[in-house]
Amino acid sequence: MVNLANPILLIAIPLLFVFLIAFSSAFSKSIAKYLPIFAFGLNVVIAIMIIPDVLKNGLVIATTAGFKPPIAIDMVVDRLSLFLAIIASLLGFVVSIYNVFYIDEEPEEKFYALFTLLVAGVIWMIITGDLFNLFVAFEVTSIAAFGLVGFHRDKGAVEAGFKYLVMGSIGGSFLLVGVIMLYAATGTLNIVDIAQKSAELTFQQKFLAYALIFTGLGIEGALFPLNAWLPDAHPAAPSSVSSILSGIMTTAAIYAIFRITNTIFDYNQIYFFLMFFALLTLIFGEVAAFFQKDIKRMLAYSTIGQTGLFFFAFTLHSTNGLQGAFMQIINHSLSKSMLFLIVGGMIMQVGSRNIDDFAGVGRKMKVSAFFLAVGMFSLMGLPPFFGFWSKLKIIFAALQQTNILMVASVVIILLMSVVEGAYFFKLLQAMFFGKPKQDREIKEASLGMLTAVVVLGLILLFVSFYPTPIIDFTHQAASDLMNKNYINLALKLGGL
Amino acid sequence: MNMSLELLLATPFIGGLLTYIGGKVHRWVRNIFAVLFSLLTLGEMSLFYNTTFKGDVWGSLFGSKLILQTNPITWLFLLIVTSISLLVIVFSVDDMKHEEDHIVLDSYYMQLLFVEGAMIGIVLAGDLITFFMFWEIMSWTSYFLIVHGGKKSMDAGYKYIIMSIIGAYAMFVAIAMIYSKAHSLVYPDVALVLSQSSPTFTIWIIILLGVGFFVKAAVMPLHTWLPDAHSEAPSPVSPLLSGVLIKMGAYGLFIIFYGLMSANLAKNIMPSIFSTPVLLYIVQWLAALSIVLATFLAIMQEDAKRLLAYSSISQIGYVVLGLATGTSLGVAGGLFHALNHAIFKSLLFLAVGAVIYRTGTRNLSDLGGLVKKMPFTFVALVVGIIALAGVPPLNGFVSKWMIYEALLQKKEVFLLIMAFVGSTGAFLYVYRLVHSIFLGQLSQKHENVKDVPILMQIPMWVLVIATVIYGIFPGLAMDVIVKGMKMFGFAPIAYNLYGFPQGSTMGALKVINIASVLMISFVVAWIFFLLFSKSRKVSQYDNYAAGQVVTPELKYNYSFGFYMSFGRVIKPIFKISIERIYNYWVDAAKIFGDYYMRRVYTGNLETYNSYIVIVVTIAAAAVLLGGKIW
Amino acid sequence: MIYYLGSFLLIAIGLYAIIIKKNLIKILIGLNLAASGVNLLIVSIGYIKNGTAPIFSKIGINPSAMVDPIPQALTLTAIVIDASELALAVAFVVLLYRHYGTLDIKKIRSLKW
Amino acid sequence: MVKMILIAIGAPLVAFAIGLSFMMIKRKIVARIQRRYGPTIIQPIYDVLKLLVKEDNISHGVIFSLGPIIAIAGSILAVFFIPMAGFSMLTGSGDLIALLYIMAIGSLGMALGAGDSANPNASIGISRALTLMFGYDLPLVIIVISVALQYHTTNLSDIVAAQANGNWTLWTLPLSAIVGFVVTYGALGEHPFDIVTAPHEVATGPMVEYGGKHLGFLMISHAFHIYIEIALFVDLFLGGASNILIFYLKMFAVFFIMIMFDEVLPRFKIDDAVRFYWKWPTVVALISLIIVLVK
Amino acid sequence: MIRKIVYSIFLATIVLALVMFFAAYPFGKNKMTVGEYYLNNGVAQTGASNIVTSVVVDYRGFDTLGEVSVLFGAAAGVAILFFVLAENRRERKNITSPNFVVKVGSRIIFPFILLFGTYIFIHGHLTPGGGFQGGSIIASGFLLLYLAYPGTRVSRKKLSAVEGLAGLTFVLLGLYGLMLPESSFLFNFLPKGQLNALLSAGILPIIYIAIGFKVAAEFAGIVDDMMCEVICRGGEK
Repeated sequence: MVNLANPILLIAIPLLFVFLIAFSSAFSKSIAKYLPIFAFGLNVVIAIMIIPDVLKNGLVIATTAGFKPPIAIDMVVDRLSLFLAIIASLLGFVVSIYNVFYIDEEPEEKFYALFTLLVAGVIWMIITGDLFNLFVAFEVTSIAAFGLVGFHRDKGAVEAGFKYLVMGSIGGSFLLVGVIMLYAATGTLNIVDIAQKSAELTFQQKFLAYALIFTGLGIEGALFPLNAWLPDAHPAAPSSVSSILSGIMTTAAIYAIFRITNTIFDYNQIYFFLMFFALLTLIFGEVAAFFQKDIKRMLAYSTIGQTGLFFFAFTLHSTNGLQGAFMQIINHSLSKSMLFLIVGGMIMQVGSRNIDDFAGVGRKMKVSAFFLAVGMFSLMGLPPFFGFWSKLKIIFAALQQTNILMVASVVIILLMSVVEGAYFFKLLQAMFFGKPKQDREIKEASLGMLTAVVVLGLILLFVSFYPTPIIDFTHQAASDLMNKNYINLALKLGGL
Repeated sequence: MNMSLELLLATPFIGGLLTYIGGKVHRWVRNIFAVLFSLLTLGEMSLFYNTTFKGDVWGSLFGSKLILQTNPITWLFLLIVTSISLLVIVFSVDDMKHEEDHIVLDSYYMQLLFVEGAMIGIVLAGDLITFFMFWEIMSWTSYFLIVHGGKKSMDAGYKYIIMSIIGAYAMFVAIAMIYSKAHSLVYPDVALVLSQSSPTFTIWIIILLGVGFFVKAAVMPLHTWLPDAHSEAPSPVSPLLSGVLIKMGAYGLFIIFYGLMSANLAKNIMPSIFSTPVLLYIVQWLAALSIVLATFLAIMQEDAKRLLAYSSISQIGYVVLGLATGTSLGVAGGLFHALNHAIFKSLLFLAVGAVIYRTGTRNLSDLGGLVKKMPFTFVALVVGIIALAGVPPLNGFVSKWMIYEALLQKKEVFLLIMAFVGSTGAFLYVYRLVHSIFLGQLSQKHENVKDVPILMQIPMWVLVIATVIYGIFPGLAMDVIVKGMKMFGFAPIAYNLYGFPQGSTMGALKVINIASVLMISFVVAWIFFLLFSKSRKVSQYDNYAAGQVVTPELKYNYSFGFYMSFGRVIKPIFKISIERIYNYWVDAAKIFGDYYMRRVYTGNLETYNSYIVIVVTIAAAAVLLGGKIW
Repeated sequence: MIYYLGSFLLIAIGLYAIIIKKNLIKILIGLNLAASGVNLLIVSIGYIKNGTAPIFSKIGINPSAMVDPIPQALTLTAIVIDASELALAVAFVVLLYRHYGTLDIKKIRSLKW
Repeated sequence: MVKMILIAIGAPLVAFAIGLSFMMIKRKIVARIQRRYGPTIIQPIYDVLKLLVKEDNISHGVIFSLGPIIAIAGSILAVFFIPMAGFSMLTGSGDLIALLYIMAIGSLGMALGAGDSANPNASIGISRALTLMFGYDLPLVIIVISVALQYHTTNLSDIVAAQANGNWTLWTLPLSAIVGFVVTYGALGEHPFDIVTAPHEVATGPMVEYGGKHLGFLMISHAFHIYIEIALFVDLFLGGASNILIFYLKMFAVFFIMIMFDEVLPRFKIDDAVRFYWKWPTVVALISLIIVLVK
Repeated sequence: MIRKIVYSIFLATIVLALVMFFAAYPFGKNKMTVGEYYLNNGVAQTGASNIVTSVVVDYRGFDTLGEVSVLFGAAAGVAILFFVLAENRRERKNITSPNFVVKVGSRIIFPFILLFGTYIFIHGHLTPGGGFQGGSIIASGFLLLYLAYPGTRVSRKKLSAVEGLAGLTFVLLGLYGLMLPESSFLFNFLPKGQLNALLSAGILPIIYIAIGFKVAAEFAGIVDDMMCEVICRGGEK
């Protein structure tokens, strides 16, 4: 019988639904609305069914075409990729519900197809075990995102979409060159296999390939200075798409960098090199966010900042640092996507993206505003929300290495947290206590949209107040990554 | 019994939620819930009188245990927190009635209880994570309370929360540094680590933690949030902020100075001045500067709550000054002053709040003559200002006296002089307060003002009684303080119920004698006074005015710029404004940040693409140079 | 070897066009040039001296004389991806022209900071 | 027990008598300095009695009436904390530091009453009085600390005892004594620090609305006040006294010298007064304090 | 000008670095590892004589699924960008009148183009070529048709159904592999047949046919969208 706990289903089912949407749109337009919900609902179920296997073995490998990994493409799920996949599926599910009530612009069926494709691509990037397949997944995600960013077809959307497309294409080319260089060096494309075969290469030989891959993924992953498309593209997209873009897509690209760095290019110099990127990303993201007048643009810059933060934690190259990074990823994904969803609902009511117009909205849209506050607090790292635990972990991990550089980094991080607090509180304050400007009737967002928000919010609250399982899980995931269990287990289970 | 620490901590939080839900039912359900739960908290708290628990583990995080503990010192602070919170909630019931929006009120009570719970958490914490966690919760919940006050309060709250976050992150760094050494943040472990680490490390820890506490305690130069926040907050919130919240900073200082650093540690790792470790000596100086400068500022205020807010900075200076002396007497004085200040400052804020409730203004020059309309409030305010000014026989006097004695014993005379000056300055501004609000000409628009409702009076009466009792029987508080301080390694000080025999102090004090003699002389003088012919009450306009006819239309009261001539004397001091310095730097940083944003995110795709190429070029160059770029 | 150099040059020229050229269409051409360069690079990697196409049109062809099939497969994929991106990019350019009335990249910067 | 009650009743009376006698002497001496004949020596007693027995008393309210009462009560309280001619009285219940505060009770009470009159002159007077108080408090505190450090006690009786056998503080800390003398001017509101009451400007300031028995009480309270300030100076610097006569003589000497300077000096503006006190007296007192510290 | 020089130097640096890297892997040298495996075992394992096809559709079939998705995404993206609301849409008509030769020639060539394209993707597992190539050829036929007759209408619904159906075929074929004991996506479950026969290589030709249809439909769709952008965008500017 079919073993449903197969990671490949995480990709295959959304893709199936993508084509189903295309097919069904020939007959009925309204079916397309609801198909993504089923797709990602199934995905969530499957992801949850994979959990026991992963917990037992530490790694699950799914083959394609009936061949062992180096011969054919494989999907590899370990703890880290599993939880990212769960988050992605979950976000896909929740945002699909939201979409049903949010998208009211033609051509809807294309939107739903692309949206499903986007999330599928993200999951794909997360669980693939093959380097070229990663490039394909990268392109799937990008293409879907390009189309979705331009969805509104207005001036800003088109400009943002085009910028994103050009930068993304350059990134794709660089990524491909990097992958090909590795292929030229090793003759294989499987990540684990490359890791094995490239072990004898010197660091200098590998470095250019790494730099190209890093650049390609870094463009998608919003690392400074490769992230200039992001503050344009995230606000221009429909809010539900922004939520996926900010919440999980950049994270998935960063994950890919994690994975490749950790398995193939695990050198101390690299981490040192990456730390500068991380800190610059953090600084520029947060500082830029402070100056924004456009609420979605602010959130987008904040995404850059958060990315810098968890990327920094990754570059610490210690179990604790990685654990902090993973916790921060969970925090950021849940909070930021929730924020975008809420803000989307608010923009619908307010009719503007200017922060000044949001004065007093919090009093009218109470549920939304409440969860907005929760999400922002969590992002700022205020207790008792989950962001606090992750920030705590990151700082602890950073200060475990007592050198002046680390202390300086920590100071930067905390200063940037202050900046973050400054702009979030500015917004919250206006929203809850400001005088509403116009007489426009502002109502609470529709029930369906709220459902999505509340689901995410409750999950966030749950992990905030009961973080122990997540902490344990991320700790395991982090030590897996540190001990290179990905390679070891893949070798053991995959029979490479 | 072990469970009940957690219960004590949980009660306000649960109560807050229930209160919020209760508000959906009816506003009285909400009010009763709020009062009941704060009462319940107070009751639970009282069970811990004179008890000590070390280490009630309630969880663990990253390998560090989370611990709740209690001892008499924490009990003292618990007393402050729970009692003032209760009174504030009772006061709020009527005071906040004008707010029509139900949700706002529901969340207001919820936040009040949350702040209370957070502060209980801070006090009960037995490890730094718990401490820090509740510290942050306190910051943001109190922020929401502050911004309930309207437009201006938003800026004030913003300043408050930003400074709080900065302070909190300074603490955060320190905590993380400790954790990286100890992998446990339970106080004894931390103390052990501090005693074994290099002095530089320890000093940095103290400085970083100290910055966090200084922000919250509003010790100069980190005080700039306080005058705005305390004055713009809703009337019932101000006492909570001034009376209780800033005491958390004082508690934190007590914990680092005497809980985390063992008694001799500070002396061993740094040189001493006047037998005080340098760091503590600096703290003392900052506190003394706070006392004097804040007093000057308070004298010049035109706004009743702002005046009281500056006075809070000044008074918390005494607390910190006492705590930093390091002698039994000084620390006991500091702790006692924390309690006393909580009592009388809450009393004052409530009284001023009552006036605002009835008149709608807190501008001193708009008020006057209210003694005839609001006698109860007047009495409360007078008792409060007498205590604040440190005049015997009320409570403010005893604690100040203890601090003076401690300083004198240590021969820290310059600090002592500053403390004295601040105290005399207090006469000026407290008189200003009572004069401009209650004495003098009653303006026409306040003809119909009544005294406040009974629910608002009760808290004031309770505080008046507490002021008198702790003033005349300082031994009541000293029981707790001395017992608690013994646990932190302090030598006991000689005291009795009525004061201090000469022994551990340079002079003796017996407040009950002062009080009784004063009462007797007062009664005698009064009787003597009554012996003579009765006096005839005349209208307030029946005045000597050098021939001018005084009519109600005339603004006759002298209340604006009351100490203008004194202002001319201290003008040079105000040329330097700490706030202006901060603003300058913030603006500079903003301009700087904006400038660079405009050069990085130009909106030009060419530029963006060239970034990508540059990154790759750097990598390529690195390869070509043989990896020598790093 | 000339294939390698040719592909590098194509990539470089493409990038040069992307950075220096102001016209949107030229930028797209640059993109495509770079992509073609990459594709050429991929195919060149798989080449073996005197190799034949990896097709067993007759039984008994010696596999060792064939070129690497993987790069060819990868190129196939890459070409399609490039084509897709180009199609989308062209669509964007059309819309951009409609909104801004220009193809000058310097004038299309309503989103900044 | 009986002795205690006797002291309790006697001390205020004696203090009042001394204070009143100084008031009487002052007017006479001042007149002589100004080459006037001056009133009869018991004129102040006439004044007080006249005021007290006045039939028509005007009051602006309860607080207004309470002002003089608190003023007297505070003054009497202070009397008990200053050792008088060998009696230490309540010095065991409150030391020098407490005394500084206790001395303020009377003034504050009066300020409270005066403020209730709603007369701007009164308010201005109080504003000035408090400002002046703030002014002289700084040097006063410094010299009090110097003395306390000199004898390692804040108990006034002990300080007096330590000065036995002519070992006065005046000789050991002459600078402090001088400052103390200057401070006493301000504390008593004598020239050049009489801007508080300045009759020509603010019509006797705080007392402007007081009349009748209220003003009488205030005059009584002033008598106490003179006693307290000068007795404190004597106790601190002139070694107190073992019997009432010597005590009186010492006080008289101090008072006499004060008046001699008093009437020839002009009047300070209030801000100038504060500036004055915060300049030279403070510096001198600090020098003295440092000398004590170094010793 | 400086800018141009600077970036030329930058790009030269990159090229130099690439050259340095590839100097270690000279052109034309055998460095296959996995590739060799394919060459040696490909025929036996997949039954396709074109090893590239066996790699594209079987060994790395998952890449191809991605590729198809990318193309689909691009088509959908173009459709989104060029979307015109029905009420704004203008009637399609021949806005230009192409040359007579084109008109007639296209009528003659069109069926042959279709046939050729079909041939290409049906023989994808035997000869060079396959679904993408064949699909593109078919789409070029549509392009020709549009050039000759700008008013031509292709039913978007049908195109959509075709591409959806083709995609579904691909995914469902893949998913069927999961139900088999091997439990592997895209498992080649059909008999391999005889080498070089049309009906060989199991599911490979089926997938390639599906891909062919899909690519043809998508490219045709893109072309249609672009034509529409020119022709049927009405009053709005």
